[in-house]
Amino acid sequence: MTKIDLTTRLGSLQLKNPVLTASGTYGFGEEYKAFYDPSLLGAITVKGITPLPRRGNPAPRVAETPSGMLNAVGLENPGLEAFLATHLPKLEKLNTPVIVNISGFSLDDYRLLAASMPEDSCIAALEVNISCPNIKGGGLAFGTDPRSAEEVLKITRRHTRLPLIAKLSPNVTDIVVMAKAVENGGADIISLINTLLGMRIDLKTGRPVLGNIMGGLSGPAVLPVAVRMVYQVYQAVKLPIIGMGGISSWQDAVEFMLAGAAAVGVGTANFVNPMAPLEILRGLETYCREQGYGAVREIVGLAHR
Amino acid sequence: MTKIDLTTRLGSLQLKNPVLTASGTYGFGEEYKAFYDPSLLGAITVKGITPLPRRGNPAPRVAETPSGMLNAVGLENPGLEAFLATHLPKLEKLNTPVIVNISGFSLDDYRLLAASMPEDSCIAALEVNISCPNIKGGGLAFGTDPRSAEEVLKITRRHTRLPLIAKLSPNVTDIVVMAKAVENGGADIISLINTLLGMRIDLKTGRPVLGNIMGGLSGPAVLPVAVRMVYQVYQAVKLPIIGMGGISSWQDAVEFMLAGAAAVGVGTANFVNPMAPLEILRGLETYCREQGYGAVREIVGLAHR
Amino acid sequence: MLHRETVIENRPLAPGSDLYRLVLKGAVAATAQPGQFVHLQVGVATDPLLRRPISIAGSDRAKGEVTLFYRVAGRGTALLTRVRAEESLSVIGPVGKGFTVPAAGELLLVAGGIGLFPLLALAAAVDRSRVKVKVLWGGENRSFLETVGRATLFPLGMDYAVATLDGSMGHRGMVTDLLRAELSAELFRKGETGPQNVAGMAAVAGGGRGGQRVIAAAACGPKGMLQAVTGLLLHAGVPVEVSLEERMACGVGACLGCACTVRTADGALARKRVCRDGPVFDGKEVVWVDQD
Amino acid sequence: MLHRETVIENRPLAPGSDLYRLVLKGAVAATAQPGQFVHLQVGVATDPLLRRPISIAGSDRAKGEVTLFYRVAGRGTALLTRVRAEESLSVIGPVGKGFTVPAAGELLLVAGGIGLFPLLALAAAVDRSRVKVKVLWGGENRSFLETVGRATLFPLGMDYAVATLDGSMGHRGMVTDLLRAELSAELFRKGETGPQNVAGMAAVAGGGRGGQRVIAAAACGPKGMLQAVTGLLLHAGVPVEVSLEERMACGVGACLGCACTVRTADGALARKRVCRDGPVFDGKEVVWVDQD
Ligand SMILES: Cc1cc2nc3c(=O)[nH]c(=O)nc-3n(C[C@H](O)[C@H](O)[C@H](O)COP(=O)(O)OP(=O)(O)OC[C@H]3O[C@@H](n4cnc5c(N)ncnc54)[C@H](O)[C@@H]3O)c2cc1C
Ligand SMILES: Cc1cc2nc3c(=O)[nH]c(=O)nc-3n(C[C@H](O)[C@H](O)[C@H](O)COP(=O)(O)OP(=O)(O)OC[C@H]3O[C@@H](n4cnc5c(N)ncnc54)[C@H](O)[C@@H]3O)c2cc1C
Ligand SMILES: Cc1cc2nc3c(=O)[nH]c(=O)nc-3n(C[C@H](O)[C@H](O)[C@H](O)COP(=O)(O)O)c2cc1C
Ligand SMILES: Cc1cc2nc3c(=O)[nH]c(=O)nc-3n(C[C@H](O)[C@H](O)[C@H](O)COP(=O)(O)O)c2cc1C
Ligand code: FES
Ligand code: FES
Repeated sequence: MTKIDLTTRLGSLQLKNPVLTASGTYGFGEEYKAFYDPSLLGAITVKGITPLPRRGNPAPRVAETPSGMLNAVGLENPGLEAFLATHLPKLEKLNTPVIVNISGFSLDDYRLLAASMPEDSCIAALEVNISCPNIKGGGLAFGTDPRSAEEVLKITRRHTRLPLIAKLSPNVTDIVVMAKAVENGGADIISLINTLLGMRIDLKTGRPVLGNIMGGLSGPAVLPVAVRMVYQVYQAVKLPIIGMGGISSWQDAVEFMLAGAAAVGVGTANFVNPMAPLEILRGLETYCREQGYGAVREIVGLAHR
Repeated sequence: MTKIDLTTRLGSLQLKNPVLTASGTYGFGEEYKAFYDPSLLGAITVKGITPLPRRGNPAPRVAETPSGMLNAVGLENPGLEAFLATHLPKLEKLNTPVIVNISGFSLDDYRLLAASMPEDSCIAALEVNISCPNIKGGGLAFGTDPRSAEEVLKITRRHTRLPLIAKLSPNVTDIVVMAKAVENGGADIISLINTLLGMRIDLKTGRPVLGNIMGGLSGPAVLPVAVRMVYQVYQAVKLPIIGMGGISSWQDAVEFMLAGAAAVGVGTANFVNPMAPLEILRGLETYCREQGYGAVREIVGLAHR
Repeated sequence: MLHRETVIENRPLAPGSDLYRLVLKGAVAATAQPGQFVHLQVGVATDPLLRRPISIAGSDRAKGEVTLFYRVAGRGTALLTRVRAEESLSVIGPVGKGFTVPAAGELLLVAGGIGLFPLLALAAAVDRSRVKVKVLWGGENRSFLETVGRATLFPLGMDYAVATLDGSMGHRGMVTDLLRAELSAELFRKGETGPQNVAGMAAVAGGGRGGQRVIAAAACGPKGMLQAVTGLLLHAGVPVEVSLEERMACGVGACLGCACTVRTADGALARKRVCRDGPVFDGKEVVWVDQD
Repeated sequence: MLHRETVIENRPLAPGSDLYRLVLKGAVAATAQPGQFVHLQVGVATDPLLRRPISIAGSDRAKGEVTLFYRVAGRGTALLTRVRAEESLSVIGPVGKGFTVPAAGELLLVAGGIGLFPLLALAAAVDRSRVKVKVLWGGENRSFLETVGRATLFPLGMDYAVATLDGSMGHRGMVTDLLRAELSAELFRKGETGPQNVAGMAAVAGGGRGGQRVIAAAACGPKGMLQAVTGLLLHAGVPVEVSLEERMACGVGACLGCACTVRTADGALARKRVCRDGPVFDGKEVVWVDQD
């Protein structure tokens, strides 16, 4: 059997393979250790960190939808200090590159988070989650206004030498405008998509299902929207793309890569099938072998021929 | 058994019940006659009409997605003249209010379409589809720019006395801004959502599945996004709302009505279950009876309590 | 047109095969015409969402049964295999415009792979005492042709010839080779030099008679094959009806999802709906390479 | 922790009932603890998408079998009923933190409706020669209690009392009435005037003994009932463990979807994950009305 080169280069970030986990769906890497060794993956992305600890939203926080789910966890996380003191040492032991998702409600938050993440640890990159509301800027999400998005990237860039992944929100009129904004801001990599804003109403109570009323839609239902955005962004900017949104099988992963993703993130699928990331990795390898590609990176963007 | 009042008032448009069909999913009302009498519905909405006939996009035009489908029909339609000469007389015989969906690529198109629709026929209202690209305005969809959207409504308003339904595209950062724009433009009613922009790639060919590359996502997958938008628009504008997007069962219809829709449109569900609109109507009636409502309009917006 | 039909049988044609026979009892049989299809709901949940079109391969009005054959192609047909006898299925049908059934003369049925299925219904509908039917059938290999043929064509006592790509059964090559041989007389009259690289094919196909014949043809199979077959037949002056496939949503003509392009009598291009205006079209109107 | 388990049985408890017994054979039984649950995949397609949590009601290590009971509540459990014996299911489990198994004294099991199921596992785990177990169980009506009870509790020869909302079986009222009667001695000591509007309940419940008892309690049921039960028990000085329910996605602690609120030892509010930090929590730490 020919050996397939699975390595992936995302700007300055070199990974042993292109299968990552999506932030918020993989805790801090501990939970899925019971199923397989996380170091088999290209990298793992941990839950969004904010400067201070957050208790997040009241229950219910999740609701099922056709081929998808809504979540309104509300960025529950231990906060920067506890992350560095408690979680980082444990992550270190997983022996795998870690992408830390940072989430802020002001430019100061992002500055602080970027400046505080060690550059000589298992942290391989920072993923800048710009989907949160900009509290000081009127509550509109950073991720829906190109100027704010650019600023977030700029300030983050100034305070760390770690590779920066800008994570885009799909809740915008034109994803390409946002991609260009974060490119201008100094992002090294773009990841997309975050969740689509949605809600459900409980017929029993007549009230919104989620404690927070609205939540983020993820899972297979959003896949066609995500593939479209990857395809559009690939055509418009030069930055490497981490594609995600509903990826559950290796076939889905191949779709994203053909559309232009150099790596893929597995999110909601972990909940359904904890082995999904590994199965996707094996499937990608087999696909390349059967199609006669020596390296998985050869298929990136082929749908644009 | 108590009789439930199913009548619905959408501004000046009074309907015998709140269940409509969604444009493009019900042809010109002929196809579903084999299954039931279309006059049982509140109204039927016909395929989008353009000034000139259009052959639409090459095949494949549809693709399945998890709990949804993509379509890229490309507004195939017989054009205004043939619509008036051939289809309208047949529609007249269905004995049911008809909503004509009008689609343009310039303000002139909309003006012509509005001015040409008779005001004394079975046509009960015009649904202004603003999701098409504004060819003269640089190709951006009318429906993603509030100013163009407002203009389309204004010009349409000036050329017809028929009630005007503005059909909003969900592919925008802020649906409320668009709703306010069409309200300012003179819309009487708002319908939402049109399809989400998506795509898929065929693993066999490595190329986009659809002949048109991208297409519109509809079906149950989009329901949570649609419910969210109805909920947001209900809070922000006074106009009555026709809710649609993934409605397949009476439970879905109740969700939309609780969120603020005064009527519902059934689209993709027709393809799966041709009897869906009727079953939804009966389900709404039973729901009201069991919950002790005398009129279906009492439940509109209850989730906002 | 929307029925719940009872599943009488739903079984692979051979142990482990991905080809299934599905027999349904209900209202469809009463009006089914050869070339029509049914639009089946394969699941109970919203994924997979859409119905699946399957040709009616046979119908028994007395028993009220239709027979379908399907190949497991993806998730929808895979789900369909799980339906058990005595359960019921939601069926839209019969739908579509079927084949013209000739009253006399010769009928050539040209099939590629599972394209055989709708032609079986046509074969059963003709009065074989007045119409001479011959089937030309191409498939990937012997295993496929034998599995399907034993369950369908072979026991019918009908004249047929087969071709396989790998030569494991019948002529090694394509069904167009068989057709060219079959039509050698007609093609010769039209000035074609006769079958190339199919030496001896006339004999294989049992064709090549000299006399003038009144032939009609019907074909179903992959698009490329249909195009070639139609080209040959029309060139030989033989009218042909083809059954097209296209991805479908509604199956009843409402969504315009299943468009194909035809050239109308006045030479203009027009779109037709495969589900309602077809799936059977006059071969000479079909525009094979889709135009914008 | 991810297993394919073979379905040994999947049948309604009585003909036409929406309550099912599901017996699975595989690796889960070997390590299952009372109060733990399994996270089951109910379908093959992406709708319904998520797994469903079901409590382990019993396990037989020797046979390698766990027994679950479920009620058809919606689409997921409806799909589950279609799985046949000898098929296999994808199971994550056993998951969660279960009940403390007392070594001696008395154990009160307080159940509301299908909240009985996880308590059955606890009842089976205690050494009944050293622990006196009593079950207090409330349900909507006789039909529910009999259907479930006959298949589970009644044949165990365990002390129990039941209450129904409609009075069709046992005490007419709530399980809290039974509990108040059962705890009358303890509550009396604490200065409560004793059971109100449940005249004679002490006798019905078989409680009301005067001597001091070493009691522990475990409870499962709807949230409102759990809150009331916990209040009573803590007031009576009886420690109680409660099994909570919350909507779940991952079931293994990774998504933070199943949050509940607890008051930690230092009085601060904190979120816990029902799936991993629970589903069993110390009654005194649970904050019943969720806070922002
Ligand atoms: C009028 C008509 C009659 C048919 N009759 C039969 C029959 O008698 N027996 C039979 O086995 N099959 C028949 N088919 C084909 C059958 O409908 C498809 O194989 C089936 O829908 C595939 O569903 P699936 O979920 O298993 O596969 P999917 O997962 O949906 O698709 C599997 C693969 O097939 C491709 N595909 C799916 N549907 C179509 C289509 N309509 N056209 C072209 N490519 C497609 C997909 O792109 C994919 O690559 C017929 C199709 C039509 C339009
Ligand atoms: C730890 C745990 C153990 C459980 N053990 C059992 C058991 O042993 N037997 C049993 O029958 N059930 C048990 N349940 C409940 C069971 O998981 C749900 O009934 C099931 O998931 C419903 O799925 P469905 O698709 O049938 O219903 P759905 O269609 O998903 O929902 C039906 C209704 O139930 C509500 N609902 C769904 N899930 C939950 C939830 N987790 N909490 C509150 N409301 C919900 C929905 O809002 C809806 O109104 C347990 C739940 C948990 C969290
Ligand atoms: C429960 C849950 C929590 C999430 N938390 C975060 C988060 O903290 N930061 C972030 O950038 N994205 C978060 N996401 C978004 C995912 O990382 C991912 O972008 C999205 O879910 C789409 O991928 P999927 O469909 O594969 O899940 C979360 C998603 C889910 C389902
Ligand atoms: C095949 C197809 C064709 C459509 N054509 C039109 C159209 O011509 N004009 C329009 O405004 N909307 C059109 N739509 C959008 C629907 O009217 C509806 O807004 C959308 O599909 C969401 O509803 P659903 O999920 O119930 O289908 C079309 C949708 C489909 C699936
Ligand atoms: S499938 Fe809808 S028109 Fe043919
Ligand atoms: S369900 Fe995911 S953390 Fe509990």
